[in-house]
Amino acid sequence: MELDKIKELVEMMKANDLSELEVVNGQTRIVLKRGPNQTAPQVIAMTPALTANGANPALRERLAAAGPESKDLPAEAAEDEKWARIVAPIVGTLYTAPSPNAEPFVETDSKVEEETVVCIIEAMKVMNEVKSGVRGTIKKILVENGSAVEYGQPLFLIEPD
Amino acid sequence: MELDKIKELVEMMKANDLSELEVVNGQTRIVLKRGPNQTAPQVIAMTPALTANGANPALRERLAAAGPESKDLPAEAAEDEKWARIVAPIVGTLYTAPSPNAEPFVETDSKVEEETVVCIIEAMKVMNEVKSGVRGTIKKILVENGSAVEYGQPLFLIEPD
Amino acid sequence: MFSRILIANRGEIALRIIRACRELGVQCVVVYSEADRHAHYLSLADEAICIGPADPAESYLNIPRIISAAEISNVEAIHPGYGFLAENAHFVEICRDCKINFIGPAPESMHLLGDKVQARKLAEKSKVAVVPGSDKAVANEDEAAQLAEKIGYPVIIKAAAGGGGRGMRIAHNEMSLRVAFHSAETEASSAFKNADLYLEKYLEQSRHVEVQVLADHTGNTLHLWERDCSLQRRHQKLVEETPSPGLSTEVRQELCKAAVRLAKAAGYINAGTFEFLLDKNNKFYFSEANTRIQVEHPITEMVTGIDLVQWQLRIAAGENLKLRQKDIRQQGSAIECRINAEDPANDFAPCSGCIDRFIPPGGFGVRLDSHVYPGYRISPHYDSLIGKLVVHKKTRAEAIACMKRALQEFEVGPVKTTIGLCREILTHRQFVKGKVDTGFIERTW
Amino acid sequence: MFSRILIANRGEIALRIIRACRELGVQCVVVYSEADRHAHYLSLADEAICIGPADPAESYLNIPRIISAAEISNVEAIHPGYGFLAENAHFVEICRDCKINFIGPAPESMHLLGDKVQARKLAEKSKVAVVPGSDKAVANEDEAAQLAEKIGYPVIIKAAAGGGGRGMRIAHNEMSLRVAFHSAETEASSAFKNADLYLEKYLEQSRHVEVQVLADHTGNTLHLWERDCSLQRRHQKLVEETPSPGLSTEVRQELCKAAVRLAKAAGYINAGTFEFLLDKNNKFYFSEANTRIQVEHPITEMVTGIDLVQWQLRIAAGENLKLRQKDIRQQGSAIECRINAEDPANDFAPCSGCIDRFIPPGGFGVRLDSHVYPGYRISPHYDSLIGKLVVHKKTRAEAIACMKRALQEFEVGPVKTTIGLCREILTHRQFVKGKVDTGFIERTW
Repeated sequence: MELDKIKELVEMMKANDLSELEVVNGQTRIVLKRGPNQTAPQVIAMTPALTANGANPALRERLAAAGPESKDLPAEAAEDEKWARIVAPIVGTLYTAPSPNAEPFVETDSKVEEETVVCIIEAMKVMNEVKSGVRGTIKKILVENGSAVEYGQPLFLIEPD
Repeated sequence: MELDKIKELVEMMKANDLSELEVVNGQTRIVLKRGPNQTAPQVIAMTPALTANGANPALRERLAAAGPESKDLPAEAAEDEKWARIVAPIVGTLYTAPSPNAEPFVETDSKVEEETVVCIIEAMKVMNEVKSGVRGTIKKILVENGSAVEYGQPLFLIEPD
Repeated sequence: MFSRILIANRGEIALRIIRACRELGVQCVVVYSEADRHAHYLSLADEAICIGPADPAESYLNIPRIISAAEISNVEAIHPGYGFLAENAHFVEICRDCKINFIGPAPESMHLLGDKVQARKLAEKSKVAVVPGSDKAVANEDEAAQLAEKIGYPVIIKAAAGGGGRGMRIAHNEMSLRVAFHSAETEASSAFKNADLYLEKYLEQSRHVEVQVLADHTGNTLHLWERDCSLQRRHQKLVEETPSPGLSTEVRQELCKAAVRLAKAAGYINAGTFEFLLDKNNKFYFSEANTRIQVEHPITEMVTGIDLVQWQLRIAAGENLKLRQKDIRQQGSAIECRINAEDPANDFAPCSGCIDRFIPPGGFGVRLDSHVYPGYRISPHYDSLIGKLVVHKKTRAEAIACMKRALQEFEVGPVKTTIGLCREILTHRQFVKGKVDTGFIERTW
Repeated sequence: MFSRILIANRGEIALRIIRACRELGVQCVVVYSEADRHAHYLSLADEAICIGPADPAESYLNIPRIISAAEISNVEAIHPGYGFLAENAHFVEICRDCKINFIGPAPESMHLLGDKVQARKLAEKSKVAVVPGSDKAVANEDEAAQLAEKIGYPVIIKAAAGGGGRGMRIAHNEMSLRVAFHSAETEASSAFKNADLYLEKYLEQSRHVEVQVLADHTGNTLHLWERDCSLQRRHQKLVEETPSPGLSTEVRQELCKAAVRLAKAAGYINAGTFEFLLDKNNKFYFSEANTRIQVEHPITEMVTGIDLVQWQLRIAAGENLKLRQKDIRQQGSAIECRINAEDPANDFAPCSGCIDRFIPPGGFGVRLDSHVYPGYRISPHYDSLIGKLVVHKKTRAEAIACMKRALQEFEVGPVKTTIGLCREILTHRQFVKGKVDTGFIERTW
């Protein structure tokens, strides 16, 4: 094994942010590991989900799914990654329309301005308007009318202009 | 594997923030690990020492030092690695000579055959002869006359013929 | 009993309340800030709701967010734990307005006991001695100096709304009093939004002894004996024990009865603690009341066998104490060591970061209350308590031996902790003799 | 008291003994095999000596190596733990010859009680009922068949020198008896180097109830009440509790007195256990004696507050029991779950390998005796016990609630464990009602 070859492998690891590399070639075996705390190479958005195996798997799933850094499905992740998110600024009950019989504030493919109200979150009987904050097109609505949302929970995916 | 080559690998690890490196090439195996806080990599000889931080640091040191697969000092490690070891086959009190006033069985640079008695270990009043098992030259005596030895403890380093 | 409650706290006390809920069969919802998102105890609750970012003002101290979380999670009651909103009477009033039970006393008792000046008046009415001092907030520096002259130095300045040692200053002469007055005023004002200060004689070489009380809605008010918390560093408790080695049987009885009188006078309901100072002559003075569960409650649980947090829930749900005073026995001796992620070699600076190594002690006589596990990250936003190590044995000598071996087993790294200091304390001749006072740690280390 | 002892065991019981030594101020030296070289508990001893390779025959069961370790480490006594050499009377005799104290009974009592046929005779002399069966070793298959016909099927075949379920077989008819006889003979011969078998009536739907005894050199022989160990799988205990929910106060008293009579008749000194079967009609029969500390001893410690391992050392060192029988109270209810690294889905095959995740439960009422920590490697050479989870509460219902939540908190991975099965057991209607027998687990799971 030449040193040059190892050097090249190391460069490649760095460039591609690999944390571990193993090469076996006949009698030769090379193992390289990088970074003190990384156990796996970073790909897309890594969700440090709860590793717990405790009382309520349902909660764990919910937590894992609801976290602002999480994704619904790995397959969708790559696509969703392109879009910005509108997240809940407070904890409360979300309404997608100003009143039960009214039209929703926004729908998929709605064009929104930064100041456009996209939903309301009720907390302690106060209706808090949530504004888009971004100019663009709503691509996906992640929550249902009347559902409870927690702080930081993604509500809409938006394609910025 | 030349020392220079190892030095180069170490430098490379440092420069590239590698945490671990293993190269196996035929009979040669090199393992290098770098801790997050260590500036210089440690040469690790296969067996992790006790990581404990408990009651008695002295014992921990003793355990770490006495293990058959451990080394006294990293600097000596590379040199000692070349030599074979004669280890204690039983736990007991070691004598380097057949009687208090006799000459020792072996000394540094003694030539030994496989059947040469190198020391005696007393256990339950029985004197057990320990044979070299290897033909070669005694390079280092690791224990003192009359000391207690545990199973597997390295007693002698020997350069096989 | 409630079917579902919200836990408005974090860390070890959140886990403590989760445990009580599980054993009672009560569902629990725990709120958390973004900094605690990955904490393992969240998975032990029935639900966990993120209420805001790490900053406590935006999460654990934020009343609207906590009430909103309670509303969406459909709970019947809120347990505040200790710290954060636990002694905030305004929060208790809002809970009442929102028809959510608050697991603790009524806001009226909290107001009364939370204000140190009012609490002193209550004590005097209840024939419980108080330390000589001001009967109301001291108006200014000059008034403070005048009063100090009257009662004699040293004196201690305290924030009327304070707790946990914040806003406290000791002065040995007029000059240091004037300096201390200003800094205490600033600290109290920023920490409690109330700059009121009061002043009392500082009792040197006194012990801190407090009495645990439980009271139900029928007025059945019981004490669960005392805790000795003399081992403090900058008014922060470090080692607590029960029974107090500094009390005779007579003084113990008197002290505990005094606490019950105070609780009754305040119309107190639920678990509470009445703190006293015991001077060199075994005379005790009421110091302050804590209208919540306390960090050191486990030692009382160990010697009485009574689960205080379960009783907090029961009383709040309207259940009455089935116990009588004579059923509550103080069996054996219990000690608690607070394990904080602090560096004793660096003036006890809090350590944050990841806990890689965490090997807790176990075996006979050992209880550990900790939310920590290998891989836990200590957030710099909250207090540095990572665990409470408690032992319970038949005698004080056996409890000390047990605590020493448990501390020896306890491995935490790489962050620095108070484990080593606790070992030194447990080994110290003065501690072993039971002859310590509130100044012991600062004089010795 | 001894100043220095040797611990001739490994795993959780070695750690248990280290803890007792630390609290008594006795130095301890622990032996270990190469497989246990990196076990964390070794660092808690004052010294650790490697005595051989992983194979127990070359290490923990090897008398010369252990005696030699005791000699070089200059100890006054050896604690054998349980298993390995703990009930080997020959080892005790060698210790005596070498002038090393053995922490346990004299070899004579061990011989007497270790042989099941002699033990039966002792029981009859002491007016303690024994299960109908053979009075001596059964000579051969035909004799066994004849006897079985007389006492009635089902019958159980046991190795005279056996223990821990090995060499045991149940037969419901003559054919199965003949098959069972052969396999039991082979097993007994290889496991205990003694092929002697005896036979007794198999009591269906019986409970396994045992009595803890402590006796000093003056003949002061006390019981520490009973343990109910009916929850077994293939004669391996899984969940134990005290008090036994199957005993009336009268039967409990009778049973405990019977154990004391047996201990006295055997001249027993130190800690020991007398096992009984309790049939459907609450009649009890002496089954066998265990002349050592038992795995499930912690539940007795919890309800009596008495440290059994410390008393083993004290008695062996010549100290006398200061207790009288009436001082030993059974307070509250304690349960132990054995956490084994076994895969219940794969016929309880032992799992070896590295334990990466280990988050133990804690809090009020919970005790954990475990030598495991994250990174611990389970060796395939030894038993699969990785921890004993014990709870202690005022009532059985509270103890069950506490155990359930503790099991829920307990995270071990990636190896499979009995945690899940224990949770199912604790939740099972029959267990909650206290209506289980030794066949319950096998019938239900």
